[in-house]
Amino acid sequence: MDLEQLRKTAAEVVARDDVKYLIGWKKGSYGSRVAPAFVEDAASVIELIFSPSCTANLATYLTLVEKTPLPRGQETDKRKVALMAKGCDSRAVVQLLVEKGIHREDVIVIGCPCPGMIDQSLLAGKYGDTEERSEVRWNGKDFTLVRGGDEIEIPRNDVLAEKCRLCRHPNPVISDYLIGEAVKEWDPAEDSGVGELEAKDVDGRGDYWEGQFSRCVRCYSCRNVCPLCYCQDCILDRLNPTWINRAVNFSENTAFNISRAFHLAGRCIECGECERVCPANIPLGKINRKMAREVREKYGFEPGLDPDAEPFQASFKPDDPEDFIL
Amino acid sequence: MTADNPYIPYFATIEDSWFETGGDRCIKTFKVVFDDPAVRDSWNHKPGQCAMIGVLGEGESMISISCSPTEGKFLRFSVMKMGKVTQALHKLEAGDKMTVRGPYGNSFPVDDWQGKKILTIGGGIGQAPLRPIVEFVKSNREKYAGLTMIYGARSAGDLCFKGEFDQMSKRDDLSCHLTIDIEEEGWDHNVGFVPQMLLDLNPSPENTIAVTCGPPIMIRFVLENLKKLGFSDEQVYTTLENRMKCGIGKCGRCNAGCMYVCKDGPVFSYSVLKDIPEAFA
Amino acid sequence: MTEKPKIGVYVCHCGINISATVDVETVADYALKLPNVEVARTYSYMCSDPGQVLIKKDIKEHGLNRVIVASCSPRMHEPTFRKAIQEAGLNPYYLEMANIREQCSWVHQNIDEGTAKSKKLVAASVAKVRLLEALESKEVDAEPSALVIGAGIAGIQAALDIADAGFKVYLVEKTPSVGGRMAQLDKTFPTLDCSACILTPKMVDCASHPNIELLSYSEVEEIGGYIGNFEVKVRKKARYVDFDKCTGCGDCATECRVKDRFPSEFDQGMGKRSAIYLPFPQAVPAKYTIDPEDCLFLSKGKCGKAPKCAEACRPGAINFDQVDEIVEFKVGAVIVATGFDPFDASRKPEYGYSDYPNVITGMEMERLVSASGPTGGKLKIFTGEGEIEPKEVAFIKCVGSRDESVGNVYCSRVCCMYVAKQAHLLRDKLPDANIRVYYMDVRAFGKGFEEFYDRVRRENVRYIRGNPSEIFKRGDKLVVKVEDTLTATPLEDEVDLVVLGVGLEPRDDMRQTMELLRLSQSPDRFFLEAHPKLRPVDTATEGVFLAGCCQGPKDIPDTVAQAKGAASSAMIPLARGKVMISAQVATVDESTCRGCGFCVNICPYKAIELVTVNRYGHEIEVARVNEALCKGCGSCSAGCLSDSIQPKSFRDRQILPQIAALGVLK
Amino acid sequence: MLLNKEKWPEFVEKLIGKNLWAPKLEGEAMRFALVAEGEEVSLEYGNTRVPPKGTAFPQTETMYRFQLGNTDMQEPKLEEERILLGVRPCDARAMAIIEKLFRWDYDDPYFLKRREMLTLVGLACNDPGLNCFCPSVGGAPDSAEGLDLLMYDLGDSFLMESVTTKGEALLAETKELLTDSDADAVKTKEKLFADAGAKIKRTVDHIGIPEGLPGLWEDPLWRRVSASCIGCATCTYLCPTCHCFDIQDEVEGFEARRCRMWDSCMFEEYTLHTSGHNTRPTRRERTRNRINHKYSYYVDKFDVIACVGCGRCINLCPVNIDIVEILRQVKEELQ
Amino acid sequence: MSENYEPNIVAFLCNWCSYAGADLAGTSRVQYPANIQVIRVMCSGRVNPLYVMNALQQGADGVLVSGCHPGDCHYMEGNFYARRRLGMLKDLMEFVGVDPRRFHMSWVSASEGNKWKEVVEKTVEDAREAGPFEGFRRRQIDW
Repeated sequence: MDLEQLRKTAAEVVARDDVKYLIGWKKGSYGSRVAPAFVEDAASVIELIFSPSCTANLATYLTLVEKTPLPRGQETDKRKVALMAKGCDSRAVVQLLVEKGIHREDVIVIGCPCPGMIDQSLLAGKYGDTEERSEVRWNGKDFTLVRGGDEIEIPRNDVLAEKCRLCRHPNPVISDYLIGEAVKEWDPAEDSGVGELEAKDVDGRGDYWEGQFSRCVRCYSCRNVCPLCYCQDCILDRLNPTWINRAVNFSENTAFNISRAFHLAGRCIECGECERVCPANIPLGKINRKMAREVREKYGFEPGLDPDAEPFQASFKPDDPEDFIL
Repeated sequence: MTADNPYIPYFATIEDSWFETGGDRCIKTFKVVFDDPAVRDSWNHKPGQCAMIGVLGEGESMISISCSPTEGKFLRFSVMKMGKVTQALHKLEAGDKMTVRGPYGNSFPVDDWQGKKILTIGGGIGQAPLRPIVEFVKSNREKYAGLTMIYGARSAGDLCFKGEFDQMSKRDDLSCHLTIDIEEEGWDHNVGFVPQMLLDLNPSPENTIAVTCGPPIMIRFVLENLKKLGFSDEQVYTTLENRMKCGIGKCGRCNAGCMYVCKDGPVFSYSVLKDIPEAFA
Repeated sequence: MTEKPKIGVYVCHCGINISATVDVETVADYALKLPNVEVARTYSYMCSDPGQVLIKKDIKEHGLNRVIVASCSPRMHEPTFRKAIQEAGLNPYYLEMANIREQCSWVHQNIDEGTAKSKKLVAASVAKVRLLEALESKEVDAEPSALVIGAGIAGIQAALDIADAGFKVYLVEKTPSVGGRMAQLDKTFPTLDCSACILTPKMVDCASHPNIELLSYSEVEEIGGYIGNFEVKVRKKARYVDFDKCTGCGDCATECRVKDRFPSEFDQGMGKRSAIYLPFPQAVPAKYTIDPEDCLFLSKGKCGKAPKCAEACRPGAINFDQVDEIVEFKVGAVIVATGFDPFDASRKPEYGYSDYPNVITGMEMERLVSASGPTGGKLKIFTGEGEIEPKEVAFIKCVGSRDESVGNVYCSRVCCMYVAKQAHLLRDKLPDANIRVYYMDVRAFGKGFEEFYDRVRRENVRYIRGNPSEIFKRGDKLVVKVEDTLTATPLEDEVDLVVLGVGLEPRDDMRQTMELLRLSQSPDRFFLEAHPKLRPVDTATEGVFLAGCCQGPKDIPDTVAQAKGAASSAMIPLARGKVMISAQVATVDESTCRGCGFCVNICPYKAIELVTVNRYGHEIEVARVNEALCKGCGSCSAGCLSDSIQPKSFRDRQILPQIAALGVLK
Repeated sequence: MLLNKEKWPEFVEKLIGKNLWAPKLEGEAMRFALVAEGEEVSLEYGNTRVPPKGTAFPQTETMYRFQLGNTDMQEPKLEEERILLGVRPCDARAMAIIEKLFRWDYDDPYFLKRREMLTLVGLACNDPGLNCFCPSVGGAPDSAEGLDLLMYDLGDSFLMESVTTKGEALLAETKELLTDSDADAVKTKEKLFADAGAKIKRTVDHIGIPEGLPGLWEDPLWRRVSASCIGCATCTYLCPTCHCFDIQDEVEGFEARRCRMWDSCMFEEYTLHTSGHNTRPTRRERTRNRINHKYSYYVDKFDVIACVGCGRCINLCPVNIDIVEILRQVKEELQ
Repeated sequence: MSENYEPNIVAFLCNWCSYAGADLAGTSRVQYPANIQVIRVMCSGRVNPLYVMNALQQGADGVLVSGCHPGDCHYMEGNFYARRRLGMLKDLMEFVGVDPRRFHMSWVSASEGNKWKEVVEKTVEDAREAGPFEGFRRRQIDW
């Protein structure tokens, strides 16, 4: 990744009058963490980075804008928001366009072709973690961890995030600026996690998920981090009617997770954020990827690729599968 | 609310209920009596205090007690229909039961105010927490130097306690002033906003305590205007209302700055309140 | 202003229809213990006048504001009880019905099971009725015109009645001429008046009526909208003949290069016509039509040096460049009178219809005996060896009717009489012939039918009770193999001519009409009426009515009666000029709508659009429902991720408590 | 007293019959759970993701049950006595800190009864975590506050020091497995835990913060530090001192219960009034409230910072919002 | 599984086809198990797939959704949406361990009283084989 080009483009973009800010990445507070950066002026573009630690999906911030009551006479800030977007992030943008969560003219996509991101917990587990700022870089084939003057070569598959192993679209599917060159796509690995579960019988899967969902603390970070969960008022929070109780137990947790997975069917762009942020280590990605695969294979649809596509959940084909019907 | 579990409510039976106002957010007043005679006797609230009232299966809501203990062995609550709990409350009628726990929070220092003139400035449902003061002062009229009430609402139909005001306006030992926002037919009182009416009446700050409650925007202008009239911060009181769940300082949400509205409030002197960030958020 | 729900529960005995398998008293006692239930009663017939009075009285005396009737299907009596509670001053939508008859007492025999299930259904209704909302029906203007699909006798009659009442009628007929099946008939039973003689004047009337716009050789392509405001799109097929210029002289047909080459549809293929043709001499409109498949010029692009018809046509009406035309208009009501198809006798191969030319159908017989038919009314039969006048004639009844093997369990209602009539006509023409009728039963139920049947039998027509199993050829004779079931004698009857009394079947193109108007089929596959007894001409789609054989087999008087019934029903909205639109429409909670437009995509009626609103100073997009277009199906709601769009009376907050009641209460 | 590690399995075995809860690997998550087999107990856990506060303050608990239309209320039988083995000093301190709130004027019967029935056996931290900063807020890797018994891992053995009579009783019950401690052991312990303290790199200088924070009410720093917040409850649910709760009625048929469950000040609905008015409408106000509550309001009311420096909110924040970093900026603004 | 176990089935029927079909079964006095309780909705497209989850959570052992045959929907397309949504839900539920025998969908027209009986019998039989639903039933937890 050409940081010079990134920062130059960013400076150009944020200098525009019709741009509110640019959402990108900056160094985080410890280790090789990175944090979202909201860059409002050209002077701050220097903090922008793009590294294998930029695993998060920043598209979620496009719909997190808080619309608090405006004083009378004051108008909405209609300026555009610029966004650094990897392949998966750009798919979120496309899906948001399909669902009118954002409008094309309100967003500038700075496409960042993505050679694959690391999973911080894999990195920490295998190479230790440190409070000192460190950095992970791409070195062509693999990763290099730069820490306290040392450079450690790390085989790609040791720390590659699951979503990247399975990635089908590493290059931005939509962009206004493209930083660097498109990366060569790789063959997505087989989704062994989903496959293993499918191999179990239905009770086995029930037991597995009971173990997982029982741990859910309903912090809602999976929902809040999801770029496609952007309802003003989530139905799962509502009391009238009450879809799920606020109580945290296996029953309500399961209902919560089923509901969320269902709402994401045909919409999930497999950025893996829900699984990454879950403090209870629930493998939420497995459910979403399973549903994404069903949608792809049974219904021939893949969300987040075509801004003009009909939303999967709001359309049908006369020959949709119906082998399950009595 | 047993000795060892403050979360368990008492049951009270609705003796009478009536609508004060109409519309989507109508206000209904309940007159309730505790089922347990022991509770009835031991219950002792002060003007300004609140209680958690509720419907089993629906939830609880913190509502100010809108009667003065001097009125009798009953409680009154005026409830605006807003959310799940208040909607459930509105479905209750005479003979039905509600749950009550409390009384919670501090109260108006009515004893300290003896010998002073009392000025209440209310708007809409905000008159409900002021009513106990009015009633308390009325029943101890000789101990106070005066009682003036300013009360306004959007329209005549949105005024609470209309009948009581009509009664009071016949008395000469107190004065009441009603106002509505917009002119309407058959209305022979003032038209205009409460803060303006306050300015127009131009009450003297001398030996006076001003108590106000109403929508946040009204309170803000009333406070400004009281200042203009020469009221010191110590002479001005108001009550706050934040979202509450436990009522006893545990659940965490009702704080305005470091003040827990349920325990440190709901009554605040402006001299305290003005330094609390968030109080007028 | 929310009031405390005060519910009355009314459990119906329905004579013993319910009470035989549901302990109604127990159900009522149980209901009384449910939250907010003030009154629970049972009564022998809740729908009866005293039953309704009981409810109305309770509403007044107990201040009830919600009513549950546990009785039959809401599809049966929901309107009845809605009206009843409305008369007592309640909003009609404060009613919920528990279906403890069709879906309980009639389908479960065990009284414990029936009672337990009824309790749960009542509890679910209580859970829902408490949360129902008052709805107001709205009125919209109704277009004072009607569409009649099909111009057989049913369509013609309905069109004439509506037009005579002063409303505009669009009469759409698929074939080039009006008249339908009745025009093909010779005489009509039992009065024997000539079919053409009584029909032709009506055909002429409907073409010349100032209020009728006849769209012949046309098909309805699309119907949108709703009662009072249907939007219709009709395809006028190209006739390749200028409608205004054609004088109907017939010179073209005479000159046609492929003159009399093609089987005439009107003559059941027994006569021939040219590629340019008039279906039959009395056709209305009397305009020629070119069959594009038969016409050399249209199908092959070449007809000698030049098409001869065009040369022959003096007014110059032939126009090979004509294309289909789309006509659009609005109507307030629709009458479906699409008729029937005669049973295809080749589906009974044992009768050899496809194999032997002297096995014919009743419809063919009609043409054969008709003076205007292909033989000029002479009975000439081709046997294979040549033309003969039959001496031995057998009629077989119930061909394709009352026959499970071909999927038609129903009786076609007209065959008994038309067979009798044809036997009579044959007797007239062939005084010496031996005529017998093989039958299962004779159903002569109509006015003058039995008398006619008697008369025919007296005319030496033998009725033999037996259902032939086979027809085969022996020498130059046909052999009907049958058992006379009255004498239990097996027979092999040698005859010259077999007439199959084929029944009536739903039209093979009725699917199209169903999809056009969202109609349903009854088990016999004819169109389903809204109620078999009380709403026999109505359909489930408001503003759409049925007339004639599309609803089930009938004879001409019944068809005409039903057509008149459909016409008068259709005229109600036209005459009022207003229609009530359903109050049970979808509504959007704009405070939670995220403006994703899923509902806009889903709605089949284009009843939802996105609009920009101002929410606390921010411009946001939200969905909005056009209540006149919404039909309340609720598909939008189930597809709404934020649950912001909800059909009234079927809101999530009304259905979820129902689910809870059914699940939790054991 | 000393417990030789060889006797550790026996020691655990002995406690199992007494409703023993300890860090245990479930799926990939380490958390406090009921121990059925001795080998389930892990000592290699750094700390659990979810703190053990739920043993006294469950995420969801029934306050009382009732039937609709009936005035009888049944209070639940609170759980039996239990032993928590392997509680980190920070988490034990947190229990002591929130107990102050649950005793404030009204005794909270649920928390207090559950708390009373707990015996907390702590395990001092030899190897503090990446983002630990307990010494900065009044704790230490070997703080005994809130514990009944504290164990120090000395390598071959555990040094066991009772803090309360409950702890003493536990030692008495297991005394056949224990040996007396000696001066060497104490010396080793002191050395080890001085080292442990020194390993902690992250610090917060809280001097002046409680008094200063309200003065920074409108400071731009709040917008800055909350910009990337996604409004989830990870920081608060996993915080051992966060104690906010919601109360809800749940109904099934005619059966109902009133229950309370953890709530989070980071949720938008937390302060959302039914009128639509929200006293803390955006993540800026909510983040500000979280920091203020821990570092100012709580100090004002209970004279102690409501943060024990466990580092969970830093470790698990999905977007790297770092309380140490926020407090550094607060301090900077104050100076 | 207890010997006397009778599954509790909640069914969602569209008003125009399946509900009418069930009514026809009644008019024809066709007998079928009483385990099924019907909630009438206007169209199978109205059935929010989460109702199925909700019913299981609240005490149903099996759920049935029935609508018009494809192409016959009174509202033209509602059943197509229902089919897609509920097909997805079925995959999801199976994946998280809900026995597929607990959820069925069928097309029953207004004239198919006998088919309704068959559908009910199949649904009840399947739910019976699957046994009482214990999975994430609400009552089982903490109550």
